[in-house]
Formats: sequence, C-alpha cells, structure tokens
Amino acid sequence: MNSLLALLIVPVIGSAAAAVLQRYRLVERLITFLTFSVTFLFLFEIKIGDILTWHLDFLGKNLEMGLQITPLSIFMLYMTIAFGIVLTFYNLSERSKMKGFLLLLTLAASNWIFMSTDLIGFFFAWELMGWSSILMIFGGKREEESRHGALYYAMMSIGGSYSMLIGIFLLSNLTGTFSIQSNVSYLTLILGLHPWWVLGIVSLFFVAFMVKSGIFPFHTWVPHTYGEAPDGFVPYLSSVMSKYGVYGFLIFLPLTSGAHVPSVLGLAWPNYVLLWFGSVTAVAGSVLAFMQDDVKKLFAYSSFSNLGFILAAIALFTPIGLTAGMFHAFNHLLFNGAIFITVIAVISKVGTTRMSEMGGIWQKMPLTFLTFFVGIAAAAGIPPFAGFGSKWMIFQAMISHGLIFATVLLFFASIASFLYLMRAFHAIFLGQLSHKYDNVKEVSAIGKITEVFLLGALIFFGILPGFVLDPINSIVNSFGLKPLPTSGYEYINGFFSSINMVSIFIVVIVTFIFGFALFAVVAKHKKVPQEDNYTAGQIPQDWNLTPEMYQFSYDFYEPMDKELAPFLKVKIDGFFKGFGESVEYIGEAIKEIFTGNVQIYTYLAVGGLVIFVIAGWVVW
Amino acid sequence: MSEWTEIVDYFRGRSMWMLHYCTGCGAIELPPTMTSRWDMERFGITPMATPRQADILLITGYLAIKTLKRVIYTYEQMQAPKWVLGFGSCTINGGIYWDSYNVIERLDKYIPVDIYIAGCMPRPEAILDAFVKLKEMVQMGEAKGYEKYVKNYDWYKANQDKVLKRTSPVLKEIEKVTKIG
Amino acid sequence: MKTYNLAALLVGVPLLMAFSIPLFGFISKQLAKWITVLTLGFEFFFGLYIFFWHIYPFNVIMGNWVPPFGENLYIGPFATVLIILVSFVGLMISIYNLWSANHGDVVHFALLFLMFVGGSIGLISTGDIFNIFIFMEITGISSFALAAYGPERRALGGAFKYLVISSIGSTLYLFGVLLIYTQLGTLNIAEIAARISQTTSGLLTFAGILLVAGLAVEAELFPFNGWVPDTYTGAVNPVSATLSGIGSVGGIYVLFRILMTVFGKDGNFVSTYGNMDLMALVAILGSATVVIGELSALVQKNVKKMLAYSSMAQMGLVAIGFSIGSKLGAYAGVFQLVNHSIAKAMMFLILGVIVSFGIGEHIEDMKGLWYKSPFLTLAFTIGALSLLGLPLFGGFWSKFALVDASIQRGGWYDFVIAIVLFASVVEAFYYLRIVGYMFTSKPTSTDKIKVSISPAVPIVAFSILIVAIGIFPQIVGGISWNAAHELTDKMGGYVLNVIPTIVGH
Amino acid sequence: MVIVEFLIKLSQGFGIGALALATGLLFGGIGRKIMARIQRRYGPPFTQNFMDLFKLLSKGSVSHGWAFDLGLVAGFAPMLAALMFLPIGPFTLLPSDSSLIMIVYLMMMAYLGMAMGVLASGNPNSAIGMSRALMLMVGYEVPFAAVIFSVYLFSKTGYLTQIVTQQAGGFMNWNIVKMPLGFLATEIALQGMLGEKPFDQAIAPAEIASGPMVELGGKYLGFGMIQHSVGLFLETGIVVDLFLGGAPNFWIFIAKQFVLYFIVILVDAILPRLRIHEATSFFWKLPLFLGILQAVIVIIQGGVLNV
Repeated sequence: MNSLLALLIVPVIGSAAAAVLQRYRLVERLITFLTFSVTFLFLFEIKIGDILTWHLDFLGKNLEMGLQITPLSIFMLYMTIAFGIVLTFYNLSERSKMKGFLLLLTLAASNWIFMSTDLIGFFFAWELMGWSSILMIFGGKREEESRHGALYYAMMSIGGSYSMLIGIFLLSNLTGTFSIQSNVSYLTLILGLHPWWVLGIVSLFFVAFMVKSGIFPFHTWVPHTYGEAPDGFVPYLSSVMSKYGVYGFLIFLPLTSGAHVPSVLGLAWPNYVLLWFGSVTAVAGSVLAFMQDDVKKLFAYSSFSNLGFILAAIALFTPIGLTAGMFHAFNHLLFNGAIFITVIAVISKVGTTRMSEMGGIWQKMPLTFLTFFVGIAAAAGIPPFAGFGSKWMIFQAMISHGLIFATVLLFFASIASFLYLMRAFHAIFLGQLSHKYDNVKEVSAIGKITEVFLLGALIFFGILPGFVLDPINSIVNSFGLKPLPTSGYEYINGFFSSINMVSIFIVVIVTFIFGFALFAVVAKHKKVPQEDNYTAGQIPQDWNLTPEMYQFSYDFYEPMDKELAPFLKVKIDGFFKGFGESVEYIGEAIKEIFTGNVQIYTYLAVGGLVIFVIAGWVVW
Repeated sequence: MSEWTEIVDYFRGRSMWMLHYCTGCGAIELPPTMTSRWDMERFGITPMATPRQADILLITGYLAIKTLKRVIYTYEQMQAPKWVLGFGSCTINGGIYWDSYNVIERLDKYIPVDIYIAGCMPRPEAILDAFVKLKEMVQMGEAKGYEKYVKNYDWYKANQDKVLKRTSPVLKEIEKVTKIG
Repeated sequence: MKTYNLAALLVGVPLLMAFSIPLFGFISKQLAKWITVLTLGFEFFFGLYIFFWHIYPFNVIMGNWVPPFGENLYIGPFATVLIILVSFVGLMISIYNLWSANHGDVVHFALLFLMFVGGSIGLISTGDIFNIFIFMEITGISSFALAAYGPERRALGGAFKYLVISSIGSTLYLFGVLLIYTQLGTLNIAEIAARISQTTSGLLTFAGILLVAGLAVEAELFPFNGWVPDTYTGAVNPVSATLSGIGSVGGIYVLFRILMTVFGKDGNFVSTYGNMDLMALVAILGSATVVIGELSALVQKNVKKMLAYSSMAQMGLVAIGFSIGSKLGAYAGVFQLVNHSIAKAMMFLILGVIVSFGIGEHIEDMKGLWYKSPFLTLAFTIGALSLLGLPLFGGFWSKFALVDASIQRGGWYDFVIAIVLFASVVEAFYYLRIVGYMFTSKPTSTDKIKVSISPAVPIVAFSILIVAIGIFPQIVGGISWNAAHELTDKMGGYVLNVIPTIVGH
Repeated sequence: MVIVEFLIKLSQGFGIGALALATGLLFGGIGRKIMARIQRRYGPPFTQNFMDLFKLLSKGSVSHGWAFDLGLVAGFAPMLAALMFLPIGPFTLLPSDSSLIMIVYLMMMAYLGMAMGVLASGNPNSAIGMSRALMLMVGYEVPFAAVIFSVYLFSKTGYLTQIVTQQAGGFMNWNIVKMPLGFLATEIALQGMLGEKPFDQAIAPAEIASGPMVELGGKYLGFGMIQHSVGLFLETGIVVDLFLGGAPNFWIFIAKQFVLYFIVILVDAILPRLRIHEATSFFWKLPLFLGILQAVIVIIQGGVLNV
C-alpha cells in the first residue's frame, strides 16, 4: 500500500473498527492508540517530495486530486500524530467520554489537510475534521453546556467553511483548476493587477482559518467549546486542531510577500493587518484568561492567546518570523499538551472544573504537579524549557521591523500570561487542600509514563531546540526564504544574539544544586501541616474554619477588572449571540406563515399566483 | 563549637524582630519607641507582621482568657529561638484587673517570660532598657525561656488547661510543640 | 428514435399489481405487503437494467402511433435516474412497511402505496403534458388517502389541507396546459418544445406562470407549500418518507421538464421563452423557500415538523440548482434531489422506529438516543450530515456542485448562493441540535431499542448508499451528468430523440 | 581541561554570587540608614542586613511540605543563574549568552519559583500578596520591555556586553544621553521592580501581614532576602549596563548602581503606597508613554534593521 494513502486509510479503518467495538471501552481506546501508532510508523516510510495523484470524475470534469509531502506538511504530520499517540496513550487509563472513532476520523482529515495538493481534497478534509470534532464535543460532561459549546463551534466553523467554499470556487472559476499550487501562483501573478480582488478572495479563506485557530474577532467559540469538550479531547482540540488554521495561513501567506502591495514598515499591509489581528488576539486571550475561574476556559483563552503569537510571527513572513512562528507552534503543542493533560488528570480526580473549588492538589499528585509546573514555566517562556526560544524569537522578529506597538502588546500578553498561569497554578495545585480531596490519588502508571514523557520533552526540546529548528529551516527554505544560520543543536540564533541553551541549562542546574546544598546546610526546619498557618492568632478549629474557606483563589485579580473594565465592554461574543437570537426571532415570525389554517394557505397560493401574473405577465 | 554558638548568639542579639501583641493600653507606648525620638531600629529591632518571622513576642497589657489562647497559639507558631517580653503590670499581677474573673494574673504561668517590664505604663525608655537587657541576655546565652517551655511543657499545659478548660494542645500534635527548631 | 416497448411494464406493472392487491389481500395481508415489495423490486432492477445496459434514451410507443400523433413514454437519462431513485426509495419503504403497516386497512394501504409509486413513475416517464396531469391526479389521490392513513386524528387534517392545495395546483396546471393547447394544438412535449416559439409571447408567459404555480405545489415551493408541514407531520412516518422521497421528486421533475424542455431557450444558461424568464422566477421562489423553510425549521421543537420544513428548504435548494440553467446547475439539482430523497426518507423512517418505541417526537425526547440505540443515532446523524452537505456523505458533493454552479453563473446568483449558504448555517444549527440531544444527554429510561430486521434493512441500505455516494460521487455523478445534459440541450437531449424528423425553431 | 575550565567558572560564579549578595545586603543596609536619616532617626548600622541574614539562616523555621522548600530554592537559584550573565564592570562570566531578554526571563523564573513556594504554604495573605505582585509586574514590565526593545534597535544587538561596549568613550556616549526618555521610564519601572514605595503593595505588612512572606521564617525568609538582595544587584546592574555605560571596574560599577538605588530610596522615603490598580495603571500611562516615545524616536532615527 502506498504510504501516503495509508495515512488516510489506516485511520479510517481504525475508525470503523472503533465504531463497531465502541461498546467495549478499553478495546476502543486500545484501537485508537494503536491506530495512531501505526499511522506514525507509516510516517517513516514517506519522505519529502512523495506525491500521489488520482482523478475524480466530478462536476463533469476529470479533476486531478492528490497528496504531496512538503517540508511543512511532514513537520505538521510528525507533530500532530506524535501528540495524538501521547494523548491516546494517556486516555487508555482515563474514563472520559471521548469517542475514539471520531478522533480517528479527525486524524484522517488532519493528515489529508496537511498533504492535500488540491482545494477539493483540502475542503473535504477540512469539513470532515469539522464535523467529527463537533460530534466529539457533544460528549462533554455537562450536557446543556457541551451542546451549546459544540453548536457555537459548529456555527462558527461552518460559517467559516462556507466562506472558504465561496473562495475556492471564485478561484477555480478563474483558473479552471483546483490545484492549490497553481491557484496560489496565479494569485501571485495577478496581485499587481487586481490587488483588491486577490485580497478579497484570500480573506474569504482567512476567515475559515481564523475561525479554526480562534483568532480575534472569531475567537468567541473557543472558551465555550474548549470549556465543555470531553476532557480527553480538549488537549487535541487546543494543541493540534488550532494548528490547521496556521497551516492554512502558511499556504496563502507567500502571496503578499511580493512587492506589489503598499507596505507599512517594510511589511506588505495585508501582513501588517494580520499581524495586528494576531497581536490583539494575544492580548485579548491573555486578559480574558486571567479572569476565568473555570480551568478549561482559562486554558482555552491561553491557547488562543498563543495562537495570536504564532499568527503575528508568521504574518511577518520573514525568515526569523516564520521560524519563530513555526517554532512557537511546536512549543505550544508541547506545553499546551502537557498543561491540558495534567489539568484533565486533576479534573478527573476532583470532579470539578472550577478552580476556586480546588487547591492543594500538589500534596496528592506530586508528579502531575511537577509536570504542570514545567508546563507553565514553558508557557511563560522561561528558559531553559521549550517555549522560551520561540517567544524570544518572536519578539526579535517583531522589533527588528520596528513594530514597537505590536511588540509591546505582545510583551504585555506574555507578561499577562504569568498572571493566568500563576492563577491556575495556585488555585489548582497550591494553597489549602480541601478535606473533600483527602482520597485523591496520583494518576495511574500510564498517566505517570505520559507525564514523565512530556516533562522530558519539555526539557529536551528546551535545551536542544536544534532538533526542531532544523526541519523548520527546511520549511523556511521551501518558501524561498533564506533560513537562519545554524550553529549546533543547542543554539537558538536570532537577529540580536544567539543563545546556547545547554549552557543556560547547566548554569541553572548548578545554581539549583548550590541552592539545595545551602538549604540543607543551614538551620533545620520542621514540617507542619497546612492548618498550622498564620491566622492572626485565631485558632482555625475554634471558628470551624475549613481549608477551602482559607483558600484565596476566587476573583484572584479583582483589582485588575477595574482597570480593564472599559476594554471588557467590547463584547464580540454578544454580537454573535445577538445575531443568532435575532435570526431565531425572525424564524419565530416567519413560522407564523404556516398557521395550519387551510384558508390561509389557499390565500397564499392564490395571492402568489396573482402577484406573479401582475408582476410577470403585465409588468415585466 | 562554643565559639560558633557565641557568634550566633551575638548576631541573634543584634537582630531581633518583634511581634507586638497589643492587647491593652500599652500599645500606645510603641509608636514613640519605634519612631524618631527613641528609634529602636538602631538596635536592630524591627516590628514584624507574623509570628513566623518574629523573635520577640511583646505582650503589652492584660490578657483576658480569650486573648490568652491566641497568645499561646501565636507563641507556639513562633520558631526557636524566641523570647517573650511581658509589658506592664497587667502581665505581672493582673494590674487593675487583678480581681477580674476572666483576666489572668501572671503570664509566666502559661508561657515562659524572659523579661517583665514593670510599670503602668512603662515609658519607652523602660522598653528600650528591656530590649537592651534582652540583647545582653541573648548574647550571654541566658535567655532560654523557649527551652524551659519545652522542658516543662506539662506544667504549662496544666496551667493553660485550668483556665482554658480544654485538654487538647493548641497545635494538636504535641510532639511538634515539644521539639525545638 | 430508439424504441423499447417492453419498458411500458415500468408503468403498467405497478398499476396492475396495485389494483390486484385486494385479490391477494383475500389470501393474506402479509402477501399484499410482499407483493408491494416484489413489484417495486422489479421496478428497481428494471431501472438498473436500463441504466447499466445503456438502453436509454428510448421511447415507448403505444400502438405503433408514433409521436406526436400517439402517446409515448420517453425514458431519457433524467427519467432513468429518477425512476431508479423512486423505485429504490419505494422498495425500501415497502420493506419497512412489512414491519410498520400493521394496523387498520393494511391491504388498501399497500394498494395506495403501490399506486402512488406507479403514478410517480408514470409521471416521470410520460411524454405528454396531459398525461402528466393524469398521473399527477393518480399520485395525488393516492397520496391524499395515504396521508390520512393512521390512527392519529391530525393525519386527517393534514390530508385535507393537502387535498385542497393540491387541487388548486392541479387546476392551475390544467389551465396552463389548456392555454398551450389552444395555441399549438398538441399535447406532446417534444412537439410543443420544438414549436414553442410560435406562440404568442404574452399568452405563453401566462401559461407558464400557471404551470409554475400549479407544479410548485408538488415541488413544495413557497408560497404554494402551505400543506407541507401539516401533512408531513400528520401522516404516519413511512408516508411522510414517501411524500418527501418520492412525491416531491415527481413535482420537481415535471416543473423542470416543462420549464427547461418545453419552455426552454438553449444558451449557455437556459432561459425560457415568453415575456419573463420563468427560470429566474423559480430561482426567486427557491431562495424564498430555502430561507423560509430553514428559518421556520429553526424554531421548531417537534422533530417531525422540523424535518418537514427542512424538506421544503431542501426542495428550494434543488429548485435553485436547476434554475441556474447551466449544465452544472442541473447536475447539482439532480444530485441534490437524489441525496435529499435518500436522506430524508431515511430520517422519517428512523423517526418512525423511534416513535414506535413510545418515544415522542419532541426534540427533548431525542435525549440520550445514543445510549438506547447507537445504530439509529448514527444513521440519523449520517442523514443529517448528508443534508448539511458535510463530507464523507453524499450531500457534500451536491452542495459543492451547487455552489460551483452558482458562482459560475455569477451575477445575482452570487446573492442567491449567499442566502443559501446562510440558510445552510441555520440548517446546520437545528440538525446538529437534534444530533446533540441524541449524543449528549443521558436518557431518563435506559431501555435499549431493539430494531427488528425489516426496518433495519432500509435504514442500513440508505446509510450505506449515502456514505458510498460520499466517498465515490461517481456513482451518481455520471448519470446525473447525462441527465443535466438532457435538460440543458432540449433539442438534442429530448426533442430529437422523440421525434427525429422535427425541425426546431 | 573542560573540567578545569568548569571549576574555574564555578569558583568565579561563586565569587560573583557572594559579591552580589554582599553588595545587595550592603545597599539594603545603607538604604535603611538613609531612610532613617530622612526620618530624623539614627537608624540601624549599615551592616544590619548581614546580621539579619545570619540570624535568619541560623533560626528555626517551619515548612509546609516539599513544594514549599522547592519553591524557595527555585526562587533563589534562577536569580543567581541570571546573575552569571550580567556584565559586571569589565567582567562577564558567560559573555556569549548575555542576552538581555534571557536575563529578564530568568529573573521571572525566580519570581515564579518564589510564588510557588509561598503559595504552597496555603496562606491567603500570601496569595493576595502574590496576586498583587503579579499585577504590579504586568505594570512595570511593559514599559521596561518598550525600553529594552528600543535599546535593541538602537544598539542593533541583544548582547548586554556589546551594549556596554558601544557606550565606551565617555559620558556623551552613554545611552542615558542618547535615550533620556527611556532612562526615565526605566527608572520608574525600577521603583516597581524593587518593590519600593509607592509600589510596595505586595508586601503590605499592616494589611496582609507582609504578603508573600507571611509564612516564611528562618532560613526561608533568609532565602527570600538573598533573592531580594541579588535581585537588587541584578536589576540596578542591568540599568547601569543599559544606560550608564557599564563601568571600567567593579567599584565604579557599584557606585553607579548605588546612584540608581539612592534615587529609588529617596522616592521611597517621600511617597505613600498606592492602591494596586492605581499602581498598575500608572505604569501603563506615563512610563509606557515615555518608553514608547523613546522607541518611536529610535525608529525614526533609522533604527529599523534591514530584513
């Protein structure tokens, strides 16, 4: 079997098997995991430049469809499937309501998206991925909310797809082909002649990508959906599925790199606009994130904030911008996966997603706690973990263009990410342990293996970023740009400086050892329980003070709300909801036509006829 | 080893952080002690906010039974080495509350007091004098009230129970209380 | 002119069997039902035979009177695809009826059902506009009775409304035919089509409007579709499936046979003779139907009524597809028609199974169906996703083609397609809401639904077909393309095949 | 050979750490003395902070679990690690990696570790203090970032060593002359970084019992103090390297640092504490405006790299 085809066929077969055997939960999960693994094995068979074409007799034409492996697609494939393996492995031990056959359908769609050479296949896979994920979200824990979340996502997603559909046909009617390659090069060709026209078409595509990645102002579905999706699926949703939009952007971004468009600060203005979309997304995501009390919503906002970083970086479409964006996409996949997997591990143990009801879990789940800690350290961009390099490169890429406002916004988002990460860290893991959770246990052995693996990956790719940067450089090369210089696996090279991550790692390790040594040498400490705490002299037991009453995590950043209140008044969510409501209102009114009274129907029919006769026969 | 202890004691005496448990009218004497006129910071004595950080527990007045409980709790939350200063007559003999039904008369029946400052009120000079005296005692290795508390915990506990009408130790785990540092 | 008179059996057999069913009914009620299945099976395989052996296009000449003098049946590509579709859907519903039709007058139900399907096949294959009227009446009368069938009182109300509106439609149609006949003196479609330009333009337009109005009743286009929600909701589920999967196919067929073949003016985009472009009129009607249908369905809480409204909206989509007038548009229309018939019929049948287990029709009653019957839920989901035009299912390709056709036509069709896509988003909302109810909520009672073999067969067959079309659109693609070709090339595709000697004008 | 080199670096690093700690503690002591004199007190001896630290390290303490311990060490170690990349006068331990942003982020890791430790204690006061500290951080880091980026653009390098080298050759070459607005913004941000009034909301002893430090005693508080002292050295050192042209030798470096710290102390002495949201929004107004204005000026002067 052709390996390219196998990447599509294997998941579909696995999906069918999982659907048939879905009654036996463990078997289904095992099939899901094995299918991901087998798909991954097929990845070793393929290499850049592999191509597979076939013909589809449709629309009265003999349409050529195909799959092709580019540096970008192979990077994406490795990234997403490997993450899928980790997630499905973790899910072997979880009792979440994730439906394996839908996940495998999503995998097939995902592989197709990354490999498709034609718009038909791309759109087919895009929609397939769309509906399988929508159905998946229906399996959330809270019925009403998960249905609402899924429908919200469905509306935005389908709206975006239709926008892309129109774009596809506007394009193919011009060029007479569905091939992505020829369409993009055609657009590049006529960009100088009809810039507005090209931008119009491209923005039809971009709407779909923005919806999928949750870019401002199409981000509103993200918290609703991530917050309610089944726990086992959320990591996939936020780590992998948000990258489809990034991939889409990368298909069309080379267009505007030509010099035919007016530029701002050496940047074609469509790129400039996209960059601002990205920056605003990053800020909005961060700000909204630190006001959440629901942990899944918090990290949903966090996720789309990071997508803002990625978009801002790739919108630059310079070597360093592209490298930084792709690198951040990879890092985001990694740390977001680690964070979400640990978060769902906690959720499955404590049975709530409200952070104000958690606290002190670190005593019960130490490994999960450590993984989460390294995850948020990476998310905050702290060296030497994965996440630092990419953020640092993004800032360099931005500032080297003199984009000071956008850079400061991004930096603000980056600092604000500390706020929401610390909030989650504190409210979930630190602080007082409620007696409710006295019986909480650490994750199972499978979970531990997953967590150790993620922990290792976060450190490994943090100190040896070259393993990611090398493939990214070949992506940059394939876009016709000159890749950044490389000087070894441990180096991150930028404009302003290059950093040796291993040396930082060693320094940090040495100082840590020194710190522990000092800690051990000086005066001894004694361990006390958490109830023995400063209470201004009050004895907690006398006041029936429970640990949860002594945990401050609700409305953690309340003073900030005052300052940001004017910005929060802009409710895009409300716009979409209001739109939906008015459609429903109109529907309510229109429904009244069908009263159930046959006389009315007769009048309608006769009235219609009379109008036709007058309008058509007499007036027309 | 004794040289090391001496050095440690010397620095401990030069850096004493104080937690003032202001129960009665004595608190009014502390602001002048801290501020420009008498400036206790020149002896390295600084007010602290929590028992975890403090070395000195300064009790500035009468102790109702209700407050006694909190004082014991706070004292036990402090870490060795720690010292108690009883401030004013009330901590010595109950002062004007000597016959009150719910005020204790002698503080050192409940927690070990290193130095009493007599007077009603003691002037800031007296407070500073006590601080200096305590410093000297610490540097000489004489102020060992906290060790006395551990050694004679049963006696202190019995006295505490008598007035507090309760049997369990304030900090629950008895072995934690009876262990120094 | 190819002739193949044996194909008269296509119309003859079902009608003959229909009227002999009471005889079989004397022997056994089961036998009556099985006769239906066998007859429709014969129809289906005959249709496949015609298709696979490439016998079409051909004529059936009655008594050696060649058209235009005699009556004829013309079975071209368009008729072939619809005959296969109608007989397949009919076959499946009749298999379903083996299980479902077990109360009341089973024998007469079988009679009416067979008569309805036979009438529909006749409607599709006849080459004479007056015979169209006759077959319309045959299907009409049988469907009124079918709609009234069942234990529920609301069926009577629905049937009555259908009766009234449908009669108006038939009358208008007859007027239209009359006007044409006064002008040309012939009822043969081919001859009228060839000589249509000889008529008075104004009168032709008037006739056209009457015809459109009359046929829009069956084709479920606004404002002539008032009967749809009540009748569909009132009738028992297999009847709703029949009306939606077979009845509307006939309506759409006649509408566009007349507009495109009879009135049509060849060009890049087919338009009609007369003062006004009736194709544009139908496009407007179609858009209005889509919007009104989808928005009305949006606020419905009764699943069956929602399906009825959605049915209306889907027919609007089909009408828009045909009315584009290009080959691609007709192709999209045929494709959409096939997908809609299969999916909607299946969904009504699933609803029938669900209702038979004492679960209501309200959307809240769908809660937790997944836990009761994953099979029905998956099948319903497949149907819904196909109607939404999502990939892996047939509907994807037809919607794809529809958008392509509209954008290729350009002009004001860009707005039409924008409206259609907006309405599709609305449609996605209400279908996914049902699916969501089925998937998310735990049911109050966890009794498993055991689906017996007879209703399972059609549901499985429909699902497999939907997925098969979704993966291999060529299954419907080729024949739909031929049908589109026939529709857009009226002389080459139709007229010359019926009357080779005629000269077009 | 590598091992010898490593050991040399290790001992040098140890020396730098000790030096920075000593300087930081000394600054703290002098700061207390200055403060006392402004308030017309005699004040503690300027070695007071050394004595305090010694006492703290020798005093008993309580721990709330291993996360508490780990957090304190994780708050202390990265700060020390960041110090290794700071050019101190002519000397830099690891010059090739002295990227400014990296130092800033390493410092943030110290805050993160510290936060982990104090929050593990489970005291609401420390949580409130930590939330205030973080909100304040959102305030001062933003103008500081604007300044850092304008220095990047101006110097066309991100290495702190090179930024220092470019300022060689007298006062007129210092960045404070070339970028006065940026320096002003930095100076205000420094006030917040060091947590001095009016930006000492996180450690409000009277309201929230010294905030994050509420449960820290003995060596834990000692570690906190070390972190603060090293942080003081590091933060003033960065500003010296950025704006005051570095220094030819260690003593001048310290002198320049002290000038910066002196300004901070003076401001601290005369201003009351702001409410936390006032403080944060203050940073988003004047200092941010100054920082961005500086960046715009740099860009207009032709600071954009050719990419």
